[in-house]
Amino acid sequence: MSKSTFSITRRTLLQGAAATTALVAAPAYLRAQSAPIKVGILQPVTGALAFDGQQGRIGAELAIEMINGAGGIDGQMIEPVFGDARSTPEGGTAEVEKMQAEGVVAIVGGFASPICLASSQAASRYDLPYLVDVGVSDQIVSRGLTNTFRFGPGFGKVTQQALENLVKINEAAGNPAKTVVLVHEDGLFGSGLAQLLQNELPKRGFEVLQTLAHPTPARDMSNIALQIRAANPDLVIPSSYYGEFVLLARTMQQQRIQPKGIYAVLNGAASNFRFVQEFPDAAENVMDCNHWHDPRKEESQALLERVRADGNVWTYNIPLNYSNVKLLADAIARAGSTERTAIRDALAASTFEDHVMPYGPTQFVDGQNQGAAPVNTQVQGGDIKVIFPEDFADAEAVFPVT
Amino acid sequence: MMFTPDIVLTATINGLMTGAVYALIALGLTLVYGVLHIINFAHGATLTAAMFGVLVLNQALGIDPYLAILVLTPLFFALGYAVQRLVIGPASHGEDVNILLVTLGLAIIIENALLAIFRSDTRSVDTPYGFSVIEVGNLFLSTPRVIAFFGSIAVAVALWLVLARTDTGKAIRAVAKEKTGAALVGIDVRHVYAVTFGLGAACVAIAACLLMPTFYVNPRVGGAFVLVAFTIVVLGGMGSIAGALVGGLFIGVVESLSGLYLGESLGQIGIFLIFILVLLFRPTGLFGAKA
Amino acid sequence: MTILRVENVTKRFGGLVAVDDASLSVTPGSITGLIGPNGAGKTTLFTVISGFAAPTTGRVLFEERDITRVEAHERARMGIARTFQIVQPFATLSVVENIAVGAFLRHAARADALEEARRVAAEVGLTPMLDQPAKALTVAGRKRLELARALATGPRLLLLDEVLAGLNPSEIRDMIPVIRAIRARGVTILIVEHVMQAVMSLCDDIYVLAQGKLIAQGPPARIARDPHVVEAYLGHGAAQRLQAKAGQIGEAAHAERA
Amino acid sequence: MSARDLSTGFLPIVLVVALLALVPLFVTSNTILNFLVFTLIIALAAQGWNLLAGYGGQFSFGHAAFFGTGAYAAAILQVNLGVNAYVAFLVGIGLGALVGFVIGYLSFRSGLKGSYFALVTLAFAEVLRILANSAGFTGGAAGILIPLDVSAWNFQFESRGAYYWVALALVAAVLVLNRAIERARFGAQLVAVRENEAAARALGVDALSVKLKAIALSGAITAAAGGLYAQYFLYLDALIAYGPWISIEALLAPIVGGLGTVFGPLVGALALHGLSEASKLFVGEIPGIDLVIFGAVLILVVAFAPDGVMGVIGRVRRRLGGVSAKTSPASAAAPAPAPAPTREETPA
Repeated sequence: MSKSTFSITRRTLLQGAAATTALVAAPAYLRAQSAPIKVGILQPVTGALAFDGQQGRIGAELAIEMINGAGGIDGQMIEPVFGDARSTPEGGTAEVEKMQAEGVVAIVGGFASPICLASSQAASRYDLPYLVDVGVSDQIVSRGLTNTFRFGPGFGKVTQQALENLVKINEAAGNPAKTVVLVHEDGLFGSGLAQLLQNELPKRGFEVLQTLAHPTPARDMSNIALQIRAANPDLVIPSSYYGEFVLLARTMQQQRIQPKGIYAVLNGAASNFRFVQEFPDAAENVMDCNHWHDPRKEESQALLERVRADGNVWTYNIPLNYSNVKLLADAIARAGSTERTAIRDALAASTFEDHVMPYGPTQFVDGQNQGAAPVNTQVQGGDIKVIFPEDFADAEAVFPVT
Repeated sequence: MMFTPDIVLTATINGLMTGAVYALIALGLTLVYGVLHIINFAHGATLTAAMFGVLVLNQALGIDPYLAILVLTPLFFALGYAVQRLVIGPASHGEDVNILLVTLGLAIIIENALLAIFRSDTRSVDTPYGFSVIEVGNLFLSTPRVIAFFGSIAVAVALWLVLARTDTGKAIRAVAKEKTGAALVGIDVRHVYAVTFGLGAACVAIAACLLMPTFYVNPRVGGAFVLVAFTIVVLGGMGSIAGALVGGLFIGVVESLSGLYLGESLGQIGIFLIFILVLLFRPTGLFGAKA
Repeated sequence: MTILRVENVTKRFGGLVAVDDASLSVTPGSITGLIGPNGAGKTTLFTVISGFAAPTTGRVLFEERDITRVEAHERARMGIARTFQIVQPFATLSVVENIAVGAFLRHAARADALEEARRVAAEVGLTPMLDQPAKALTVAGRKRLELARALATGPRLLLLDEVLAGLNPSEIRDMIPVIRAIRARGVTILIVEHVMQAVMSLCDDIYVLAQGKLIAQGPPARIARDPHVVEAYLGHGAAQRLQAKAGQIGEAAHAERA
Repeated sequence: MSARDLSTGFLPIVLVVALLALVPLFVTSNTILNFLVFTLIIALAAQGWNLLAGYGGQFSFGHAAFFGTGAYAAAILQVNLGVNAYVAFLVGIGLGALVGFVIGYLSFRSGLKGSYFALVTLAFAEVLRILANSAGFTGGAAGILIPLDVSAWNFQFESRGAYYWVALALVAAVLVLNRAIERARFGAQLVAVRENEAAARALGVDALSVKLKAIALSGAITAAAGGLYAQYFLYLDALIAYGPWISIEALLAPIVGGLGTVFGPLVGALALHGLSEASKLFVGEIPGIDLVIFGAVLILVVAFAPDGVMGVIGRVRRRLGGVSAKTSPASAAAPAPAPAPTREETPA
């Protein structure tokens, strides 16, 4: 084992001593209190995923600010150790090594699945707890790595939920939608989702008229819009990143393509306020099944306002990372120690409720939080509202639109 | 898969409109290639920079993207001129490998400087005409894209006239043909190189202004256009202005139709296959001049 | 017996006929010249013989084998070496390494190839420059290097493309014995040349090409007198000077060979 | 041993490799070891590129085609077909050579060189990337994950040091191979083709076959780097395997280190990655600034050390009198940068 692990163990022992014999060990106790707890905040802040990385970092920073402002974890401050994964798996791995050398007690983040896969694996060499913030690939939690936890939902969960919610929303409106066109980017999210929907939608009474894949970045989405217009479906289900969806939505508006609904899944833009602000007409009434904060919680509203006050855009990366850091802090507090295995066990056993996501208390099985699920949002009146499930909804669905 | 003639027609028109902008981006690349015989790796980053230029002018000063042409074209010409004269030229010692490396270095600098300044958000410009359409029969043609189409062709023609008619244009063509000979008859080769680079950058600036009303910008957006611009340059014959224009329109249509029939993702392969086949069987380009 | 025979070779570039139905043959052990005014098609014919271009029609035979479709490097293997009019040294390699590239054709091991290269370098007078970079050589040096590289391939037929062009008279005087010595050890030489006096003094047999057609053939003395050649190429003044000279040198050459 | 053998012999390789092999005994920091392993993988990919471009003068912009093939072969054979990791690795190397041969055969037969060759290789790599992204057996867009199962039998090691030694051994093998090629007929012919193809052909060099051998060998070496990447990171997708990033890494390292020199790729990879880490270290948290510095330094290197780090070393050594200027240019080991690739072709 490396030297740094040894020193952490030693410090933990000192802490234990401080707790039991506080009087005698007062100097040690003071030292323990002043030493901050280092937490690795790993995000791709440069490269192709830089935007998401920056957003994730904002969420983590705000959580740390909040926790430290409230006195830290039992008096110990959290000190973030920022790492830039450079949007590549090897970049993430290198940062994990650095964070390990700096003595972090756990790592939060990764964003993209490839980065999360490589980084959590690198962290597992040191039993370093790794909290995946977004990475939805189901391979992340199926490898038997005991150090890896995912607070948010995985791909299988998201797609299954997207399908179920769609059926329910459609039923509630009296089944107006019968025909569907799927539009998806040809990466991990889009292709997998399209395949699943293609298989499952017909079983639930929908007819899939066409499945249109496009690359990222796409320079032109007019052909996609054209084919949608030709197929004239009741429902368009797009799963794309920001730029492509914006192009598509704008083109659809321009070409006066008005399906009964646009039901996006894990979409880069439909739950992005920048899109809503820049193109309010194109965005209006677009639904999305995605990660989103629980709008009914006061803390999430405060967080949202804080982010806006700082002049930043609100995206789901922020509440996810914010919640992850809080979840970690809770585990460290309950572990009563910064020892890795203790934190890991505390995470595995956690029933943490004090986060801003619509998940309920956490419950980890093989590293996956069972309560995690996406929700349905809809752009309404220039705002993004949660419309489903009802437990978390702050608005009614507008469907069918026409 | 069968499509109605309507769709095929619309897709073809879409392809032509996209292709014209591709052509404009390829113009700068092919011009630089024709004269300096190098592949300018910083071309995509220059496009990105120009698109941010449009964004900043629009958001800070309220300047319309089309009016921004008047600001950005001379600005980017000057920047291109200066960069070639002060950085690429001196740093590369005339070695082509070095020019390649220097332009690669420039691309890295530009892209990441933009990232540092603007962050990596995807941004768009909202214009009053952003959603307006021209109705032709039952086709809706996006007004900004129609403008981009004619604008690009106008620039290509203008560039061709500059090369054919002006003294500078003649000097550029002389250097492109025979550097040493041109130097012997008193042409300042370094000046011509820099002017060529400036023209390339100016083309890209205009392309940025024409693109922005319908597209978005982030620090990496230029990369999406660079590969396709390479393809067009090769297809049209490296260094050929007319080739770039025809090649751009052709690629636009091929991309659009293969996207329609093969799906957008595999449609990309169509472009590269054409690219490979042209290189293998007719490396001087389909529309290019004789060797 | 001929070592090289060109039969009715025609080479067209689009509408332009560069070589029109040319036939020639080269006797083993001879130095044969190919001359003609600029644009006569000499270089094209040379290119066809060396395998760097295929004739439109006609055949090229080496030691009675049809090599018309044989690639250039294969011809080198068979024993035909060529030089280039515009010297083509491997600029970043040293002189000895340049020559060794040729020597590697018949010597697989580096040591053997280098040894052969040094031997050939001595033959053409490059020994003092062995370790210099090729690009540091003078024009005359580069011409010798061109010759040395070709020789190092161990040819039976050596095709020389204007090896004397660009040299000053004293350099030409130095070069002529080198070429003679190569022939003396049994290498047949076909030489395309512009420097008339040298051609007249070196060659046993001369072919004259004008506008793509062979217009004359024969020993130097006869060529210098041939009215077609004088008309098409030499001009009357030059012809007279050459006739006088060819008489002496031709005899000397014959004497030497005997 | 003569002075000349010092610059062209095997001794420097033995010394450098021996020195590098000692690193894990003194460096326990996994941060550094991880950095070195990744850098060695890049160096290996770059060695492949250097063989074709540095020695053979054929500039490829698409070495990702080989890297990705090696990587995917390693992963797919293990995951989908249960093949032993080492066998998969070797098959990947073979496939890399095959892809090299096919691309080479198509392009060289058509007489492509210079920028045309560069662009066609770029296109081949992109085609492979798109295909890998849409095919099923590559895991498509979701990528492919080699199950974590640490054991030497699976080509997975507990310690970063073991990976380091494996990577170093491969790099060392290619160093030796490179040196041997330099001293062999093949090397002389390869350099001759680079310098002047027509002249080489006139001297009996079968230029096509020499170039094909070079690109197949080059593909094999870069595929080995891909296979190693797969074994080290255990995850691949189309962008990692066939993306342009690796094509650029593979060409930057030798050019910065010294084109067509044995040590160029290794030195260049260490210098570039070192620079990248250093610039990351010295600037604050503003994303992108470190890469701006990286780009600027790259330009400065080109401006002030145009023949690469090895060129600078050579010049310093000559100035110090270690090797006389008379003997060193004689070696094929340190030619100046190849003549411009774009210059030879016929302009349109």
